[in-house]
Amino acid sequence: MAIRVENKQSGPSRTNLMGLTRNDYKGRPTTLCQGCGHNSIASQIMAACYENSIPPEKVIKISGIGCSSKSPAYFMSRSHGFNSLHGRMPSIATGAVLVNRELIAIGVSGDGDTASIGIGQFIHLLRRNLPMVYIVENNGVYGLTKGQFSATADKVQVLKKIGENPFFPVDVCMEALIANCGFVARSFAGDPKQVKELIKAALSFNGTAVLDIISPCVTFNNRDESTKSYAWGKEHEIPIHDVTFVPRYDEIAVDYEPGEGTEVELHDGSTLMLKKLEQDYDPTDRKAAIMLLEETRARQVLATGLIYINKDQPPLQEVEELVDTPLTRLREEDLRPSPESLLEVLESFR
Amino acid sequence: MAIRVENKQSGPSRTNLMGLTRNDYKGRPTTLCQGCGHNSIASQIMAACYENSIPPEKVIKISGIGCSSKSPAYFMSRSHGFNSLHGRMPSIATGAVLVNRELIAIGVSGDGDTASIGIGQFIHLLRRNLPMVYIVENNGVYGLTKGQFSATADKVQVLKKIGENPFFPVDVCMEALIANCGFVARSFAGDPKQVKELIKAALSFNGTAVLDIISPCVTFNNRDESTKSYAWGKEHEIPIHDVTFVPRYDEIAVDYEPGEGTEVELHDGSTLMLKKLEQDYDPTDRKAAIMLLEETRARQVLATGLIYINKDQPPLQEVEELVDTPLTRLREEDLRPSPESLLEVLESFR
Amino acid sequence: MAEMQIAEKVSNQKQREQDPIYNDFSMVVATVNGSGSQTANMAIIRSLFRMGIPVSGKNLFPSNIQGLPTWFTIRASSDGFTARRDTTEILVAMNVTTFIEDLEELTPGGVCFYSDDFAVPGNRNDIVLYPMPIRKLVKEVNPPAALRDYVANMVYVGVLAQMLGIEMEEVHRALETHFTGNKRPIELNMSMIEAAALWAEKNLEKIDPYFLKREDKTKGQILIDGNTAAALGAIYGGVTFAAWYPITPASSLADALEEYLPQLRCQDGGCKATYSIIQAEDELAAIGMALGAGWSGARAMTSTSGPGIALMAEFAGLAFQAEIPVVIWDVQRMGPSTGLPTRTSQGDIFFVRFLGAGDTRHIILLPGNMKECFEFGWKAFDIAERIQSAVFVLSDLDLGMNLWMSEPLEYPDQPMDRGKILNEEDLERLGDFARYRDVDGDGIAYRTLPGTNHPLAAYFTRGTGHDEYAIYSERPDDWEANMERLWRKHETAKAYLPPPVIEKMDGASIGLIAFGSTDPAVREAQARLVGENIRTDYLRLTSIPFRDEVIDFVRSHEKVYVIEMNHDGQMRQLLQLEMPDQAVKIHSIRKNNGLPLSAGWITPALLEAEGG
Amino acid sequence: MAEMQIAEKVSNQKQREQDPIYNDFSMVVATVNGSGSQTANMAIIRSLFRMGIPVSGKNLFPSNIQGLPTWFTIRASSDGFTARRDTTEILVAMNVTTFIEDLEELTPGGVCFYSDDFAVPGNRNDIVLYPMPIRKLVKEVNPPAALRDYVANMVYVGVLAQMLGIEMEEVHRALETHFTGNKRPIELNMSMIEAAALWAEKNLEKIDPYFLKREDKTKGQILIDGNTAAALGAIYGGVTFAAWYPITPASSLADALEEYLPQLRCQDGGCKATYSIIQAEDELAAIGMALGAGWSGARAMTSTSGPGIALMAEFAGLAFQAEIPVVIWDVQRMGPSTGLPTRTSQGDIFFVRFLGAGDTRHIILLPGNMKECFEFGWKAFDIAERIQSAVFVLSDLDLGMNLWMSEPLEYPDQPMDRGKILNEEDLERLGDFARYRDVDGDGIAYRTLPGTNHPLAAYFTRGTGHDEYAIYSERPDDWEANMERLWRKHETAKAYLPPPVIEKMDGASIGLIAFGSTDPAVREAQARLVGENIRTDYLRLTSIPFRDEVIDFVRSHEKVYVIEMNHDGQMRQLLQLEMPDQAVKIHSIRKNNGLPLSAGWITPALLEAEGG
Ligand SMILES: Cc1ncc(C[n+]2csc(CCOP(=O)(O)OP(=O)(O)O)c2C)c(N)n1
Ligand SMILES: Cc1ncc(C[n+]2csc(CCOP(=O)(O)OP(=O)(O)O)c2C)c(N)n1
Ligand code: SF4
Ligand code: SF4
Ligand SMILES: [Mg+2]
Ligand SMILES: [Mg+2]
Repeated sequence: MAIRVENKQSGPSRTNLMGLTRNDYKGRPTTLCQGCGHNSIASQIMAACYENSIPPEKVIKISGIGCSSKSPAYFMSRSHGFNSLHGRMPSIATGAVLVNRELIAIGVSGDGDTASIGIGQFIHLLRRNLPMVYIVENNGVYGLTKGQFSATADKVQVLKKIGENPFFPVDVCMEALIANCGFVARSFAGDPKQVKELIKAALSFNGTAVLDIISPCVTFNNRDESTKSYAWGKEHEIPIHDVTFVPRYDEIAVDYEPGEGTEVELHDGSTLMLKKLEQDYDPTDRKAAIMLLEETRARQVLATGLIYINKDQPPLQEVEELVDTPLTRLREEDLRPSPESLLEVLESFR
Repeated sequence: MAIRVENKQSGPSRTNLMGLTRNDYKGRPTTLCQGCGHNSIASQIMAACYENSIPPEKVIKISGIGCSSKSPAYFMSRSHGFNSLHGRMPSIATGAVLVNRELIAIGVSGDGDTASIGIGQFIHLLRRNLPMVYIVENNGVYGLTKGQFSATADKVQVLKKIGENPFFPVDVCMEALIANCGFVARSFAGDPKQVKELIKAALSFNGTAVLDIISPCVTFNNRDESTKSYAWGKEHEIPIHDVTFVPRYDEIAVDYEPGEGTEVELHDGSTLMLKKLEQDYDPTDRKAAIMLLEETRARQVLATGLIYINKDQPPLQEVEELVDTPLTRLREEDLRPSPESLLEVLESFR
Repeated sequence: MAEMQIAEKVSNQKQREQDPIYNDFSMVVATVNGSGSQTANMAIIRSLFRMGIPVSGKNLFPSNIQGLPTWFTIRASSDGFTARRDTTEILVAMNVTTFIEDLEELTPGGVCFYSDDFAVPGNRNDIVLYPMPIRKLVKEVNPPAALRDYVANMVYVGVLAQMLGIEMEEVHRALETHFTGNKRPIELNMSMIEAAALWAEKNLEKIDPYFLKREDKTKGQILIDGNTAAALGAIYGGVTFAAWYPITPASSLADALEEYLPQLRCQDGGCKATYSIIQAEDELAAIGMALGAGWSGARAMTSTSGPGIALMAEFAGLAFQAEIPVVIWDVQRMGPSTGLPTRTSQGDIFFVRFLGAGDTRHIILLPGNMKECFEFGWKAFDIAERIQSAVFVLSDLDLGMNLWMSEPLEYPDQPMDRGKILNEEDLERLGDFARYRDVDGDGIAYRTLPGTNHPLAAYFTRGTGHDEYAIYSERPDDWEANMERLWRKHETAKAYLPPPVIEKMDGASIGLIAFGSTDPAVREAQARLVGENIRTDYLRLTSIPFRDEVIDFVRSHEKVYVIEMNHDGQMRQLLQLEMPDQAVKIHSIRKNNGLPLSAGWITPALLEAEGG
Repeated sequence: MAEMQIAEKVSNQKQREQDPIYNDFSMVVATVNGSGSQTANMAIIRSLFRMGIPVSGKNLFPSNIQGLPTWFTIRASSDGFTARRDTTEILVAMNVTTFIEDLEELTPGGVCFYSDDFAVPGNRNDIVLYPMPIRKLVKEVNPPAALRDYVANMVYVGVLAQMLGIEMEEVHRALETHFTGNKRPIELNMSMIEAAALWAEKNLEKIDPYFLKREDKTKGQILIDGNTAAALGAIYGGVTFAAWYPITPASSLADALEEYLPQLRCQDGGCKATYSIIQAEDELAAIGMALGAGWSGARAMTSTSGPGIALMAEFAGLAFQAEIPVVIWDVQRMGPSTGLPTRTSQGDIFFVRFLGAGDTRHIILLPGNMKECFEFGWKAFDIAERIQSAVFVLSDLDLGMNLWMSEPLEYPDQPMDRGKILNEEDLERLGDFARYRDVDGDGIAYRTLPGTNHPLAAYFTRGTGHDEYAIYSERPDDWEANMERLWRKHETAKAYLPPPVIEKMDGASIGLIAFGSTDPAVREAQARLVGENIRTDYLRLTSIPFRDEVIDFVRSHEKVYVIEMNHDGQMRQLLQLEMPDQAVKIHSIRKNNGLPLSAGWITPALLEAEGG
């Protein structure tokens, strides 16, 4: 059975449930290189938001610094954006979202931005479980500064100018897993359908959702041997399941037999359907997830899909026990205690 | 059979192979609280260096900021020390050791210093595999700033002033493991013998050796329920093996039958003897190590010992292909190229 | 009796016929930290305060947790001078390791109460010595073993009460306050105090001139520290977000937020928070979070000290350039670098003013007392949101962590100023929105908050160059136009900043300029200088950039002295930069050794400068 | 032919009888970045240089990788003026998106070579237009498909060679240099160039006045960028450690280290490194590593730009306080914040000078040309080790990344100065070692290196207060004494800093002060001002703190103008602070829009200031 969602929303002149067209999700013209993986991911972000009928005005697009981090300018101009500092997007996100719990935060970062300068903020963001979509556009190099190794570069990776990378790569998904992140996915810019479905799922997850997306840098790191190239990805990608997102308001239409897949219900009532492919994989098993990463790294394959999901961890706004109203919308009466209360306090200092 | 090393060096008036007494390894009087775990670890550092006959002048003691980071002042006054900045000891170490490959670096840090502000530098240090001993004196709190939660505080941990910690702890050993660190150990300040043997082994390891030592803060985090308290440690410690270090120049004296333990030969020819206790544990198996940490965390026990060892990774000075002479000892002739060479270079700019 | 002998012996050598001195001394309690003397010291200071005697309490503590020398100074001053005093008239010696040194510092004619197991050196025949049989007295009262050391401190409370004349009832009330009515500890401590007082009455002969007596000079006043006042100010300023990382001497500001927010800002019965306080992983994250929150529309703040400020430099530049409101408290300690974490200084002025690469400049507020810590606590948000920039509040360890007598904190006299924000209706009406356009000619552009439900609302925030629509631009004219507007904006800011506090004196020949925690010392010095026939006008700075009143003050005086606690005379230099034509007449009086300034130092320094 | 028509048509409207102008124009090649025009531009500039014509090359590029407008400016100046010129006489238009705008900027009487598929607007009848049939010519030569776009750039090389008179032999040699003799690309590119030249010869009529002809004014000189010169300087200064993090415009400095170190500093046949270069994970780590290395005894450095400097603030303070030698290159770009990453500025002066909490102060070197980039490259280590402190070298994007003609770099004229280091024998002889004792009275204490094999060698390094033996101390007198020594030391430093470069002019009435990359523009302005009857003396600063020569220069002039590229006149302010009594006569001439300064801007600005 086909998924109806897709059909309903296709066609450029159509509108989504918000009454918006695809055009309403557009950004400014990209200034990235032609063919850059980041552009393809930006397209999928727009598609996911359009198809999920997310009001662009509720979205904030945040990023650090890098080619990847520029891309928020190239999607959804009707959303507030913040291209902040190199490696510091997590802290900006934390403040921005906590004070307005109704915002939907889409963070876009690079591998340099997240795994080199930013690994500390990344880990601490995950510990706090701030609700946001955190996309790492992973190309193994610093694109914007012209092609130096980043911390995710493979140990044997070779760059033209620089030679061979001698250091062990940071595995963004592994870091996320051991920081107890509740939504860990890996994908490939050359697999737009999967990217889109995963972004949709991430948007429905109430907690930090990490997507480590291999996003080739066509200018500095697209040689066939590079594990961050299109060619390598095409050849070595092994999806661990087939991912389909079904929004809350849609009938679930399953195109697999019982036992051939799992359904994960997300916080907002939508469902993620994970159809079994070659092997059985249970994305709710943290240890299995860790082992998957260990093994696929050793075997040098690109396992993609939803690697781990755990919906049972409270997001930060709940830990903080915030009022339901966004803090930014509280009025003076809510925020400034009464004159009498001050007199009482003063009494205690006498 | 008893280990002869121990016997030979006991007695305060004796000297080690360097002709030095235990006194020669002393530091200034401690200003830490009485009973602080850090003091006990400092004693074991002195003992290990004395017993391993390490010339104190070859040692550098480096640290960040915190009670733990102050402790280098309280051991081995004949070694250069550097109490640097909060969370930044790894970078200081990298520069200091690379330019003088003969130095033996002992780094002392706290859990706040390493896992909160310093997690980024920590991970990147490990990726580079700089030869040094990296001790985390882990007490789950910021001691020096009077008892706030650090990033290693347990999720349920309670502190008097602050209440319950809602966040998932950073596991220093797990971070080390997934950063591909070749020497990962965990110990407990209340188990001085094991601490000492592990430090000795770490000193003989040519690469970054991480020791995550639970080191109770008696002033701010020593309530019995705290997993960083003496009481909890005493009750829940489960050594994964019995650790004995045998220096290069000593006969190996095994006090166990074949099959009851493992011997690990270290880079300098000394040997680490790991006697099997309850379960079989193979510290050369990275996956097993990861699983051990996952499981003991879940079971809330304190598994101590050498969790992982891998001697086959080149240390940074080899990756950098440095000359054998410490760079700091090169003379002007070595460092300043000839006038002729400059003329040649200039020609290329014409 | 051994004790009496010593007191007797010394007294024999002294002019015991001195006139009594009432309510005017500086007392130092020398202990080791972590020994629990804080309760005792608080009991004393509170008692004096409630006896109507002006007091201040300053803790000189080491940068460790337990076992090192600590000195708590209580100054009683009938004249209301509460600055640090250079001389110590009364020493309570509880720390054997510093005993000799502490004795040496005692002023001739001074008094020493000491634990009777200390060996008294023979070289001070010009003081009065009172031994205290601490061990013996504690044994008599016999507190639980775990509390023994702690309760031992009450011995000196009792002895002092007896010998100086602290009213026992006030001591009791002080303990009630301290233990918020909790009976058990109150009784235990009181029994120790009473036993000690009784012992002193029986065994010590009063031969020193220092007495306390009830006055009426603290009525209506409060006793508070600056960090608590600042936190309260922020709360009454409607803080919705604070991120911080522990650091001395700023931590207690965040502690106070955590303490008071739940009780003052609970909503609907109190279980849900109208604020969020995050202990960040470091200062980079702390200010980043605050910036994110400020951008999103919160009243956002962070608090730190020198090393933390250093880590905030990059984000501070972003706040300036991207025009994001955020409040940053810098409770200054002694630098450079880690410096002396538990000593005070005013050394971050230059660093904070220019914090950020390029031509970054920051607004600075300079509270000089408890009322201003509170006032600037709320006002800083108004200014930050109005000007859309970072506002730094420079306090220091002395102001922040020590106890100050103060007029009651004043409830905000203005409604919150949220600055120029456009909402859905505004956008609909205007039909266009350019984030960085100077619509009003004051340099301040309008902003929208994320989440504003209008297709025109969004703009793209960045630290890079941009045009009026916030679109990236490398055009030279765009850059220049934006920078000019930013400067215009910071010119506008002056109107929103607190004015300096100016006090003129008839016949004044010179002007004094100071700021922050040195105020009491400056005032006391002024009084002393009058005695030396030097009359001074006094301007206390409360903000940077300098308002016109500051310029006028300098212009209208022939000579101006800038008194400050840093090595370089940083504020003097900033003033000189502002007024090159006045530069030569602006002089520096500066001292920076970790101790709060004293009139005893300022007065001769100024006399010397005037003489030379 | 269509092409001829346009050239003809325009020429009809112009005064084609103009005198020829030899070797004096500014040419802009407008392209998109990532299109490979760099080879073409380098070929042109090298050919001119080798024809003996003074040249400079400045690249105005966007902060992205591919597809945005980029302008490469080549200035040829028989008089040797190589600053940026405000006017463009020759435009090579290869970017259709900026074509109209580029045309507008062309000076009246100017010349435009353009791709013949661009639509020419009708509004410029005052210029000469030469179309280039790029597509057609490329098709004729038929390069491999992958190289097509790249080779297309050679068309303008060929056309320009023909029309301006660039010697074809020099073009060939330039390509040989560029491709280090690699035949295939040389031939391919030459065939394109020759085809284009031939086409131009046949089809274009020369109707503009601009010509090139061989001169003899570049003999012995080199053509280099400042980052390369700096890296070479560091290498000849014996750098043993460098840590860095990529950032525009500093990255190419580290690149040059990586490029030249292996060939210049190989030991015993070349396989082992006498240096270590680490690409750190960020700037905090980069400077931390450099500090660790400097402490350990290395000649250690790092290089970065504004945002990186911000992240280095805490460690910079530590270097000052703990007295650790380290060299930090700040290749300045436009700030505040991320600012304009690919535009030049001199805006970090204040920030760097006061980088660190408390009373931190830093030594700054200010190279003004390629020779000084090299010289300060090695000298910075000598100063850092002698003074035991951080030494910042402030370059900028223009100096660092653009091509400058220069006298050859000069081999160091002094042996390395490793400063005051005690070794084993020294310690044995002295019998005592106090790390922070001022033995010689110059404020500089002796240090030992880790690993020194003597029981007295060790000391404990910290950012906290300490006594002479480096032991932690909170004593007020220890703190003050150490700070006084540090200030004495920084006073001593002046003697080791490069002196300013002073050039006097007979009859000069005013003094100009400038520094860094603005030097050529200032000189050119000086020449122009002579034409306006204003004669000027000129002092070029090369270091901070200011040496006596600077003070004397200011004192001995009635009026001084400080010319700089930042918004606030930061250097002017530093000078005023140094000399309050001279403050009023120090004036500011400043411009900060991302473009290198030009004489065309300075001259009228100064004239106006003088008139007003
Ligand atoms: C503090 C700081 N240091 C350095 C830079 C320079 N810089 C800009 S982007 C970048 C790397 C970006 O790499 P990555 O995050 O992988 O993004 P990509 O360009 O590859 O998408 C660097 C180092 C900066 N902007 N800020
Ligand atoms: C940049 C900076 N921020 C904050 C501090 C204050 N500070 C000193 S020690 C410390 C925490 C130390 O905790 P930990 O590393 O766990 O050491 P412990 O005292 O527990 O041994 C902090 C936050 C500092 N010195 N520098
Ligand atoms: S340089 Fe690489 S990462 Fe950057 S835009 Fe181009 S292809 Fe993408
Ligand atoms: S406060 Fe805690 S960590 Fe610090 S010295 Fe005391 S016991 Fe140790
Ligand atoms: Mg990247
Ligand atoms: Mg700790």
